[in-house]
Amino acid sequence: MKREAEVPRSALHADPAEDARDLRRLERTWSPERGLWGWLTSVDHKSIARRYVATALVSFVLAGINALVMRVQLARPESHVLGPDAYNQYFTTHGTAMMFLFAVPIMEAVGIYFVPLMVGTRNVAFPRLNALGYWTFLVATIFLWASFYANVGPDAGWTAYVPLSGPQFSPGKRVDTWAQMITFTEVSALIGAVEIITTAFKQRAPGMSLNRIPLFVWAEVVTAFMILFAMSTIATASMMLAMDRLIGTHFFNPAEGGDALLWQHLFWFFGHPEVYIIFIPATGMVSAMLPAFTRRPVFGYTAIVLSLIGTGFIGFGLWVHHMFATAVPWLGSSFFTASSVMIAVPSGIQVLCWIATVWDGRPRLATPMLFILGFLVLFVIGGLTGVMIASVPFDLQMHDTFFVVAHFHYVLIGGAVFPLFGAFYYWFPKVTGRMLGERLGKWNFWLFFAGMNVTFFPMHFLGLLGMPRRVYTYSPDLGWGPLNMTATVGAFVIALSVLVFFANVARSLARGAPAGDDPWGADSLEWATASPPPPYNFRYPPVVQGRAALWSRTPDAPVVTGLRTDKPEILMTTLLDAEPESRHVHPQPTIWPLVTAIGLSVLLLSLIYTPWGLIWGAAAVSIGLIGWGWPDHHRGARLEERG
Amino acid sequence: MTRPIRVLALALSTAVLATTSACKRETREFRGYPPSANPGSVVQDVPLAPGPRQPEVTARSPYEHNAYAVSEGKRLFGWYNCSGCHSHGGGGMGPPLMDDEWIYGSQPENIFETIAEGRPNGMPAFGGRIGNDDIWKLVAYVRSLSALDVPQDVRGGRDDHMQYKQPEQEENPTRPKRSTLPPAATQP
Amino acid sequence: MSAPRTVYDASALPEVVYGSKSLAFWGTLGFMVVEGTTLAILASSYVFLWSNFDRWPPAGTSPPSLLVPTISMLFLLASNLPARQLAKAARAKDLRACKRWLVACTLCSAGWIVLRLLEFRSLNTRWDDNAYGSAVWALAFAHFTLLAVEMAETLLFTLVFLTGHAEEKHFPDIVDDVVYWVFVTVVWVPCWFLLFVLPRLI
Amino acid sequence: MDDPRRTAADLGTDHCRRPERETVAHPTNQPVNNQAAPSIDGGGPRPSRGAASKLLRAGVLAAALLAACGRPARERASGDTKPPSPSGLVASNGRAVATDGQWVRPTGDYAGTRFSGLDQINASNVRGLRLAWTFSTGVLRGQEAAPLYVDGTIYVVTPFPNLLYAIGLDGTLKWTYRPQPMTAAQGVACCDVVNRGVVYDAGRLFYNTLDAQTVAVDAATGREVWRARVGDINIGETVTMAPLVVRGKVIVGNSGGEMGVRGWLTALDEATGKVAWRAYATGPDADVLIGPGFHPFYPQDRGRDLGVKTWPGDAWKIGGGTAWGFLTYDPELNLLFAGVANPGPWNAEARPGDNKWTAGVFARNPDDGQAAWYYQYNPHDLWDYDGINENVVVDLTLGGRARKTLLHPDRNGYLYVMDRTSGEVISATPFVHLNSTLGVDLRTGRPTENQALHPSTGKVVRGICPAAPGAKDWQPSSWSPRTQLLYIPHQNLCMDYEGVEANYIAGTPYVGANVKMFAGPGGYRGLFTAWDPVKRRPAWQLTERFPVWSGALATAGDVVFYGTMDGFFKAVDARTGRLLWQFKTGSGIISQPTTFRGPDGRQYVAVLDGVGGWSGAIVAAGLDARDSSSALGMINAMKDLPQYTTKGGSLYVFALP
Repeated sequence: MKREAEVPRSALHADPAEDARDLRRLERTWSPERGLWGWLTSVDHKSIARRYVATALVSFVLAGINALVMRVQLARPESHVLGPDAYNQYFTTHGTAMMFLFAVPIMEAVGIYFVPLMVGTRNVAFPRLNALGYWTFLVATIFLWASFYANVGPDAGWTAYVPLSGPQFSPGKRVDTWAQMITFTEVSALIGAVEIITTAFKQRAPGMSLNRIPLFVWAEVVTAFMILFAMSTIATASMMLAMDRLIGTHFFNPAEGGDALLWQHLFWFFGHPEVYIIFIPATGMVSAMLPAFTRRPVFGYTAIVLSLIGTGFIGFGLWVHHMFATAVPWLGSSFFTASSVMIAVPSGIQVLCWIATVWDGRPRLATPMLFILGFLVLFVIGGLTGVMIASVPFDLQMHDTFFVVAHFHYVLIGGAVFPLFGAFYYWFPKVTGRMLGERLGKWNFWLFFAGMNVTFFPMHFLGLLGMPRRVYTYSPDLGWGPLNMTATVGAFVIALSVLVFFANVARSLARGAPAGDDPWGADSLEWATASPPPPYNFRYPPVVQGRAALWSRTPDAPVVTGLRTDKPEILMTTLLDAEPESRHVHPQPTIWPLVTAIGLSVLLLSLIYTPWGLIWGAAAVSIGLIGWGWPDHHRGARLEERG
Repeated sequence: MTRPIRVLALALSTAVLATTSACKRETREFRGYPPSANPGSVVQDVPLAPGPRQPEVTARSPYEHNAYAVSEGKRLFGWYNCSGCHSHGGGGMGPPLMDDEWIYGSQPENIFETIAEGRPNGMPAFGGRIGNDDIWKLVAYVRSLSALDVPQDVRGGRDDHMQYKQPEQEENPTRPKRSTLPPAATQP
Repeated sequence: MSAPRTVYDASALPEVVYGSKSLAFWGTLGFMVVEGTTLAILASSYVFLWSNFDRWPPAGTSPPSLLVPTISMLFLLASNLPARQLAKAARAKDLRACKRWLVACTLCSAGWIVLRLLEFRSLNTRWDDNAYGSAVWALAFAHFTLLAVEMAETLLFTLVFLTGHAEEKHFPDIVDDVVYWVFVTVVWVPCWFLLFVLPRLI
Repeated sequence: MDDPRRTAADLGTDHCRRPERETVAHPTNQPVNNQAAPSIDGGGPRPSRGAASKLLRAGVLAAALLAACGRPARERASGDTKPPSPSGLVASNGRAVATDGQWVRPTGDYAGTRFSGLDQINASNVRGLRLAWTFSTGVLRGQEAAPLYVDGTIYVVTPFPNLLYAIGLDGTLKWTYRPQPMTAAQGVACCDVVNRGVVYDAGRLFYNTLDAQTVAVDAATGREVWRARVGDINIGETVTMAPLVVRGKVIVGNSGGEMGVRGWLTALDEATGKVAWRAYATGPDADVLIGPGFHPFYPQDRGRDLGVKTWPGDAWKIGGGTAWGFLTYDPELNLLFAGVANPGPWNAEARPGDNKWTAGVFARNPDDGQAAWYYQYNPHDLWDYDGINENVVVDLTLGGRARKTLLHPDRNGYLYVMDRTSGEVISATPFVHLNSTLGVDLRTGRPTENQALHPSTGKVVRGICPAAPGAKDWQPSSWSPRTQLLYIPHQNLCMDYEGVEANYIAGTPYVGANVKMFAGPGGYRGLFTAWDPVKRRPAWQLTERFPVWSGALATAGDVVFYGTMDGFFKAVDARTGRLLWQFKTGSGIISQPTTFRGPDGRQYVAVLDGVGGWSGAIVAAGLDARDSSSALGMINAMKDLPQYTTKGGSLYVFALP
């Protein structure tokens, strides 16, 4: 305590030499170690988020290739590109990877990257856990794709309905890989959610009271809360499925009192909020981007926040509309029809607020803005078909047809992938320091927009004509050929647009225009630091003076000083008003999350083969956790017993 | 940054591939052997004597390591009423199949012959009624009942039925004892 | 950009804070939500499956014994007394008292584990008997893993403290550990009621 | 009401003790004889009927004697009622076999009482009963047969391969007959390869082989006289029952209700083996031998071609309704009572409707097979409740009225007292714990189903009592006219039942159910009940660890014999049920004990050991108890049997020293 004064702290130094020394010390404290070891031990939220995004994009591309192969198979009747068995694996892996390995993680990853930056802090709340989350996610990704290419790909649909996915009708290990993969990714998603909530609640820059939190952060927080409940549910359900398959429990065996509908309830209690888990961060991205391209704050901040929270709540109240075709009581069906229609209200409010923003602003049609507009169009179409199939009689007719496929691709691609691509264009300069090309960006958008509609709009008609989903081929006399061929052509257009995107990325990384700190003239804090941001994000924790942090910033940029520079310290603030409260020393880079993730992999993978895996895996995980928890004194001080 | 990713990805995928080593276990042959491969003359009618031996069935069991075939075998075991006599391995009108006594031999080709040609003490000849391919699936399933050479990850889990026995994947392998002759062979 | 100005000097802020001020508390809270949801889902499944049976436990399955589970549940609740003392000691930054109560708590948690293992036997069913057995075991086992995690954590702290590796930042961690302790023990009460009492009442 | 019976029994004993000294029947018997004799002897011309009138007179005498033994004195004195049990000691062709102390058919007499008038072994001396000798049959499967005794020779038939032994009273083997049945028949025998016995008539022995042949063998030499194939194992038909020879016909029924056969009852000419008639249990009236003389008591059994109409489509062609139980016969009414087994498959969803004429009983004229009446115990049977259990022909006084009745302990757990002239159910009383039905509606004759236990495909129904083998399976009961009690060997089993899809493949099982049986309330699996059909309650009841799968034998010595599956041959007091004597045999007992008097004047008791049958298949066929659905689910209730007994197959003959 008495040495307190000698502790190096960040301070505003008049002396440039002292200032530079201080900066170097700060840099050393926060930078990861060098080389492979540094890469494996890094706990920096930005590098972890980049890995998340990269890994998720790999799944996006691979799952997209799956989709292309399926479209080739379906382009003509009685085609034999894929057999029925391969087709089952293709569509299951496509759906599973797109949902669990691409959409949810990439939305969380963007949050892990930008929530700390937007709230003006130096790292996420639990950086080691964050690393663990990524490693488990990586294992899950490798596991799913390796299984798929080794012909152990899951083949019971991404919903894995029992009894099809049960031990009797899915022999072998295909569904086990699915169930364990789900458990893995949910561990990672849950970790991410805890990170984001805690970061947004306790690490906000001073002055960023609740009503000044950027809408994107709000969206991520609401999503994180939904993840806490939804992902726990699906992880529990997938464990139950795995137990039914591996140790002979009877959760889903009707003959012993189990219930196949229990699976559907649990799955959709997760599965419907899942849609919002993907969609809400996307709306957050839209709200984050709009001000930069309309030159005005988003209209109706409070309404949007309330509708985000409302969506979060109602999202849990309408899962049964996926189950209208089962023996749900009519009263229940009516209730869930009502709540399904009700969820259109908060979404509608958001859409109206965005339209008002665009209306009132001075829109600039840069690529991100194009994606936003594309999103508005596509999402409205998807939302309308959603309201259609929320009505029981129509749903019974359309259940399990391509109409449903068309609907959810409009919602998911239109509602999430379009904003996401917009966000790529928007934030790429911040992450890499270079702008993405506008010309290729326009190509990217228009190809995507056209391809998307050419692919999925005909599917509405295919559904109305009675084409079921998940069939590997169809007979020529059903007359589904031309529409399917159209859809296939559209799919290749989408693939082309994604290629254009990657070409754009490659080109930009090589010789893109340097971005500068704030190329868009945007309003939130991530633009207040360098591009790419330094390991410590902000030299001094910024202080926020208004809802649009940068636009309301006075020229002399108020900051917080006094954090130590020889230790990775961050500033903690109060939950409501973000008053400074304490300083927190963040953990050092460490290998233990990786060791723990490997232990977890041993646990979850060996469980597929033997119940003893629980023992081996628990031992392996324990090793990781003991290493993790054991104090590391190289900068800490042991306590001496007093007296 | 990319090199370590590649190294890690390679290492992990090798590990995963090694543990799953799945190709044989997971393949699903929907067509099976061409029907012409059925040696039709094996067929015998039910009052059966072990008639003229067929030229040895040359093909070895193709399905011992294939989970899907074993589960198909299980389905066929019910469909062809094998379960009517042998229950779910414990026996009844017919001898048990999950124990260590194999009256007519425990090798896949023995079991194939038993199913195809029948056995004198009441085992009907199913040759010609069931395709050879399906018989091989039945053989694989029958052997999985006592876990003979059929790996655990290939054997079936619990059924969506009343639990009448442990799932096959929880059975311990039972080494075949020397065969005991059926009562009829020793009839006074 | 013009020169920033200091509006707040954080150097006087404390480094060690307790309760909802500490980050670990929020992490613990998050995982309590996750684990609570898991238990709630398993409990809902238990109730959902119940509706498939005329009798619960189903005919042919004897109901679980009441003695050991009740003793176990009461012991779980009673174990909050030493845990409370531990939290008090940690707040007071009393190293000696912390060591003493950490040992006591580790012993308590070992007691849980032993009692729970006995409790599995008094369920009078197996997980692969029927859906009832599966539901009962799933809930009991899921909670068992929480107990095991809490025991492991307490044991780790005990070892850290007894081997002289303790740092000041560990005191709030212990307080969070006790928060989790309370969660783990109290959350069992409704589960106990559901598994052992409610089937007898209905 | 109660006293006279006791007196009657005493009097009866008196007569039976010295039957050889009786030269003239009791005068009050004359009307009886006059009535009985023509009906026995009546009917159309039969090739075998070369009997002389002197023999006829001997037969009449014999009938009178037996009637005197079993008949209450007051009734006799009043002369207004018939003897309680028509004579069993009259050959079908009217010739008398040696009337004294013989045992010529498994049921003892035509009435199926299994009552022996011998009283040398009685409640006071039975504890001195000693093993005289044993004889190994050399076959180690379930021995369900009854040893016969005719003129100094014991005849025993074994399970497959159905060897027939003639053994002298000193235990020496006289001859062996080997029918060489097809070995493949073993594969279509549902519940062990048993045989329930051989029947003697007029110097010949008649029995069925497992591969559905009926053979006639010369009793003196063991030479085959004729052989008739009555069924086809390729469609799953076997024959396990003991035939009944009545009025020159050998009546045979098939087995295979679990194999999708179509049940029938066939009469073969006693002399030649030619088929005289065949009555199917399902199909058009012409096939079922329903004609103008058919007058069922209950309206639901009236109508044309109900054997087709109460089935969906052609399901009746594979609808079961076999006839593998013991047949009884009332010479006075000239009616044959033949139980009909369960409909197939077990899974009742495959056969909506009442499924006539299964799971019931037919009264038929043995001469032409024409049905007189029919009663269905279990319309649209759900649980494999066969109707084949014996119908014991007994006359009772009920509510002050003398009734010609049948006593029938059904698998469904009710003891039916029926009017054998009309098929009316007089009473139906549960004799075991049951919940599958809620009672029998005497107005409609239908049992009230317990809807809560109604099975369907893919659904598991738990705790159904009684289980598929019923409250009582084939094991025959015995009626003592002295105690007026029916001694029922039976079981206390319940089951879990899951309907599954059933596929019909000729020659393979057609069941469609997964079953798991277990002991009913109380935990014991076997019961031996002395039932009072008048008071409709048990006089006493004994419990046994395993199902009592052997027949019962009551004697005039007021001793009742039965065997247990753990290998005890027991003698109990007919009035109290007190255990008087027991003997541990080599294997469990599931056969039918008999008793007879040898030329040396000593009374012998004979029984076969050799556990097996449905309940003992775990031992006899070496089933694997890890699969609790084995043996149609029976194994789950019998897992511990191998700890108590092993395979066997020996004849034990006991006598007082």
